[in-house]
Amino acid sequence: MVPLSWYLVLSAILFCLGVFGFLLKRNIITIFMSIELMLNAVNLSFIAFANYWNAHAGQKLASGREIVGLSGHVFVFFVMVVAAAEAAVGLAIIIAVFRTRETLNVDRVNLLKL
Amino acid sequence: MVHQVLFIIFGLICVAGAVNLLVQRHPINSALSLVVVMASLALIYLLLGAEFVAAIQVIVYAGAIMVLFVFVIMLLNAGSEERSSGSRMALLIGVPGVLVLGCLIGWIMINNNKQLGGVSIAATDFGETHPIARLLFRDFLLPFEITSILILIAIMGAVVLGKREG
Amino acid sequence: MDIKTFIIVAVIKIVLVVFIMLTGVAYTTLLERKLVARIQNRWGPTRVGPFGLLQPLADGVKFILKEDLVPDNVHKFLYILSPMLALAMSLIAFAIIPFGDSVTVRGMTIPLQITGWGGASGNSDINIGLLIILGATSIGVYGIALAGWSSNSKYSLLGSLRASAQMISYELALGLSLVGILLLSGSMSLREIVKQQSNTWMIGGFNTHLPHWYIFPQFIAFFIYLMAAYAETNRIPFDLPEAETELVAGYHTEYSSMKFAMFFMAEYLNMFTVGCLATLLFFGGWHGPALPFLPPLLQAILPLLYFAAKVLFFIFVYIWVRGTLPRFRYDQLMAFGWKFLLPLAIANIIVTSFIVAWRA
Amino acid sequence: MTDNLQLWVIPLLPLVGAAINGFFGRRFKNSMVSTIALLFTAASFGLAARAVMMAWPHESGPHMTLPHIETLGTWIQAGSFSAPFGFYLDQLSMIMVLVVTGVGFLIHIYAVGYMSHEGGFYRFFAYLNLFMFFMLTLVLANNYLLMFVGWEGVGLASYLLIGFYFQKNSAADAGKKAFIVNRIGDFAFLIGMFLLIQHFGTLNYEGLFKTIADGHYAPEAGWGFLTITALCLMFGATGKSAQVPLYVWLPDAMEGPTPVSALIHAATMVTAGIYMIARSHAIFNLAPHALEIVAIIGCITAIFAATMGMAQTDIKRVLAYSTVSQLGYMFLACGAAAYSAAIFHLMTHAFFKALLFLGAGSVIHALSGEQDMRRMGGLRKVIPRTFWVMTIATIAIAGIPPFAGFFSKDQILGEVFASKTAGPIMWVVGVITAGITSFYMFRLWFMTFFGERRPDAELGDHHLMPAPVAASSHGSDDSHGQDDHGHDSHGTSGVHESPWIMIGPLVVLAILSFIGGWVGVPAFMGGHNEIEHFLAPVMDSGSAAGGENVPIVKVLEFATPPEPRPHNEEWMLAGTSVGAALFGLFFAWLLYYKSPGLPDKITSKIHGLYLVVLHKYYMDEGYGFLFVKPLLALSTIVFWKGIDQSVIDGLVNGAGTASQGIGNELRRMQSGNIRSYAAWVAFGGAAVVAYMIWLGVR
Repeated sequence: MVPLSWYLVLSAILFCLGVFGFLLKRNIITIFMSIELMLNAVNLSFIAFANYWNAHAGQKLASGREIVGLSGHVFVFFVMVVAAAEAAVGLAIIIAVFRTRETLNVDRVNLLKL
Repeated sequence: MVHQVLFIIFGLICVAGAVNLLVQRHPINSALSLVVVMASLALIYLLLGAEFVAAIQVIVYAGAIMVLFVFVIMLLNAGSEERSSGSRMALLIGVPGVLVLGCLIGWIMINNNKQLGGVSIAATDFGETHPIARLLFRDFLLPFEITSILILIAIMGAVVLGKREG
Repeated sequence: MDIKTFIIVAVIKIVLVVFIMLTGVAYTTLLERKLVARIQNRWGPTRVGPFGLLQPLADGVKFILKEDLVPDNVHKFLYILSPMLALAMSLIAFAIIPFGDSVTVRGMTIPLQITGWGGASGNSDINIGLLIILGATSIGVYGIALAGWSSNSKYSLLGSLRASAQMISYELALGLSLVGILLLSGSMSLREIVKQQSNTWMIGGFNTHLPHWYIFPQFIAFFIYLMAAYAETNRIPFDLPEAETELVAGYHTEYSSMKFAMFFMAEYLNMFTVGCLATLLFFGGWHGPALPFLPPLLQAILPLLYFAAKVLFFIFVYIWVRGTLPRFRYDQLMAFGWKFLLPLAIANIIVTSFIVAWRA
Repeated sequence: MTDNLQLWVIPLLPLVGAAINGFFGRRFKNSMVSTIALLFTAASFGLAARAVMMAWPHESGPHMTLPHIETLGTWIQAGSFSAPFGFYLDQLSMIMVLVVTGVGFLIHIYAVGYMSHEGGFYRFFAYLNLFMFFMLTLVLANNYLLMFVGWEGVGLASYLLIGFYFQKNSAADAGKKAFIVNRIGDFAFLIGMFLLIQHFGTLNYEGLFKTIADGHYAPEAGWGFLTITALCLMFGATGKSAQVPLYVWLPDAMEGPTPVSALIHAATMVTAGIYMIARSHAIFNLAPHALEIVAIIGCITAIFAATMGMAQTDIKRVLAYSTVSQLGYMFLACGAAAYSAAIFHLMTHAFFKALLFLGAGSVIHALSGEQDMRRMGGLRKVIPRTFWVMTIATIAIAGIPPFAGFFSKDQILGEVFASKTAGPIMWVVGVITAGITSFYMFRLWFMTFFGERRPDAELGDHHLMPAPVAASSHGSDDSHGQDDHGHDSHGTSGVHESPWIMIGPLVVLAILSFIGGWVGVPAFMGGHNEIEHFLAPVMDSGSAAGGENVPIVKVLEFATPPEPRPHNEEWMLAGTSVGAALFGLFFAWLLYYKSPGLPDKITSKIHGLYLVVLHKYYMDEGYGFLFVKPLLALSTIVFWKGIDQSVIDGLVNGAGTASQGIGNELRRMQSGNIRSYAAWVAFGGAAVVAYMIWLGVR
């Protein structure tokens, strides 16, 4: 029996670390990874909540809507899809940038054109 | 009890991996530490009873996306990043902002610990394939199809970008 | 059984499986050398032991005794990590694979599967076993990729680039080819799938005495699976990552002694994994004609024998192909994977799903 | 017998034609264009005829209950008020729709011949069909709002068609003038509608009139609400059907091609006002003062326009003024609460005035664009067909039995004489007007068709046509500039009879304006006034749509005499009007046929008065001085220089400079460095979370 808040705190920590990565890293690829990290953190909280609600599935909310268990899963899938698409396009962009700029340092890619 | 111990272990591994992602200077190390994070996240999903998502996490994230990252790193033969101070803003505003953010969220969670209650490996059919499939292909069919469109577009974009001009 | 006994039993099983597998790998190398030799009208190893039966042992000793040299300017950590990773991942797959139904020891039903959980309610199983195997194989890519990159040599890098690209590409075809089976069986649990292949095909009430194997409805899927599996295991005709004529030995050029042996074992273990999977998914696993005239002990282990026989058949096919087929060109490889196998797999899925929907 | 007449199709067909011609006509050949236009107009005529046939009341009771209402759906829904897309067919709209489609169709045919040499052929027919659409909407609408749509639409169409020769300044100005003057009337109409909404909450005829009928309103003695409403509506009508004081646009509207003048500015559009008043008779009946004012206005218009018509030398302008004065007649009839008489006259007038215009057009066509009557003459022999139809029309309008004009005019005069709101004085004026009418009409007739041909009579030589007027702002004298049909210079050689495609409609109209009046043969002549009886259910029932009839006496006690008038009196009245007509004929014959020199002498005698009449009582100049100049000054000084340039431009420029300045400051943030962007995002996220927590804590 793990408190839900633990999962949420963990996901918060991971998310913040991801943001830190985005802020502090210079390498585009690493920045991308930080984004992936953030997405994962969100996924974690999704799953945790899915589990949480699944325990209460079938009951009524205060707003009168019935609780659907494990619908959090679906969002996890969508997040994964988005991550995959993002990785595909983003890495292609990175390669294009590298071709023209010969660098992966975002501080050197600060003109809004290639 | 066992769960808590396991959770703490894997959670610590997660955080360690994430921190390692930050401190490592070489992108490939960061990538690998991210893989570690994802793998241990998959295990945490298992703790939550979400087997399917765990497997997918391993296959898609660790197995496909991160491989792609590593592949690109190898392709561009990216060296370790050089120190360059491109933006003071990131330090002046971003870092405190993120700190505040994290502290606030954590504070809320800890405060509402009681109300939130706890979770354990849920009912047997929680993470199984059938209910999820039912959810995906019945209740959320349209978004699902739309995501497939999204993927298609992403593929095309990647191809277009990847082509050498001309 | 309670958690403690489970762990003990599991440990025993793990030891057994690993031992058997590694020995199997060792002797598979011998088998391969012999067979290829026969195909090429040679004798193969004959000196060490009768018919060279001790040759693998000698090889092993050689590997262990050989100097383990680490070149300069390699990324040390990864250089050491990657072979372990490769081997570990290819071993993990066996944690899921059921080798047989179960045996009863001292009133305790023990499923012949490391992660199997023999309960009062029959043999339970990880209900996403297939996915886990796929995940393990996909993680296995890291071993090869990192090996090539970390050893800081252009041959290795090229080899590993090829390898990872090839494995990523063919993973798709592999996974998609299995979807057909999943559609038919409606489960991802290997035990479940095997269980469904136990009896024979009934066509409109008429009992064709064909066994109820999924190879028959899914022969296209099987073909795709075979091709993709060869590519996954970097075997001829898809062994470009280690094409000695082009890049000395591909990703493990810089490796020697035990590290090289690990890659070697990983490759052969992957062959085993693929064979086991094919057996389980397409060829009815450990099911086979019951032979009542045999002595009871033999009766007891008959399923295991069937399983082993089927797997070995695949290994034989592997070696046979290696002995007979030339190597693809890289562009041919990619074109084959993306432009032929993938569409074919998708078409197969579509047709199968229509049939399933129609029958439902 | 279906219940649904698909009334909505009737207006829609011309719209389709207009759309096709308007969008693709440029590429079509003329034949194609005209085919399309005629086809759709004929179709809508056929449909209208069918509808009327099906809805026609029989002795065995009507096929369907009239008024027959078809609602397509809600158009505007605002609170309790709702205006549907509804169509309304009763005896009144039957007549109107038949007149509009029928005459419109004939004029379409005519126009094919008349415009055949013109540029912008497709444009012309597109506009014409558009006009048909709006006119039919106006006539068939089942609520004032939809009617107003048609009302504005016909205004637009007439604007487009008056300005058809938009290269000519005078034409463009005339178009603008017509539009603006109409706007004034429309404004009053709008106010009237607002009053109705505010008071009754609806604009649907049936609802409105039913409430009025059931409300058992007593006729308002003083200046009550209904009177004000009625006056607003009336003012709107004066705008549309060219009554004093808003008649000034109609003469200038003659800048348009002649078929347009015939269709819009004689037969159909200008009668919209009459239709509107007749339609809302339930209101007018309860507002005697309003009726009186209507009568007075009609009276004044009739006599004024007639006198002006006497002095005009442009053939089309003569007709224009006669149109105005005939409309004045109809107004007078409305004022006398003799709506059916007004509608009757509307119908006959549609026939013979369209005929007159088309005939004039044919004359102009024959003379290759000559419009000044002083250059005509002796055309009887040259274009006999036109001569004969013109003759019929002239007699008809002059009101000589048994032609159409006589009956309607006589009925009007009779009603006026007996009516309490109009009275004998107005009857006298009406009779005088009748005399003047026949005078100037026969003047036109003689000047055009008799005497010797004088194609090269020099104009503006002496006081008869002073120079400033010869080059008058309306420029109709040189309108053959645009009416030129590409013949050689006008004169003996160019004179030619019009083709049959133009003569055909003329003949039909001639027949109509001969027999058209027989539907209204009054009782004392042994006929029994069918049209009155036909319209009776609409007019006499207190509400056109309210089922039960409020007793006429109660509603119309002041309007129609309780007891039928004695026959000898009727004979007397009729005789008088006929006498006046013959009197006018005699004078015209005397002045313009017997001794053509006489007019100059007379005019030189009463030169001042003549000039006043010639300048149309200086109405335009007066309006210009009273309204146009002050308005121009106001808009130039206050609105343009004051508000537009200083305030609005100031605002715009200020906004521009302000955003520039802000942008200059904000530009620093956009360093192009994603990490600083991310920093801002993180900061914002933190802020949001903090805010939400603060909300939660509070």
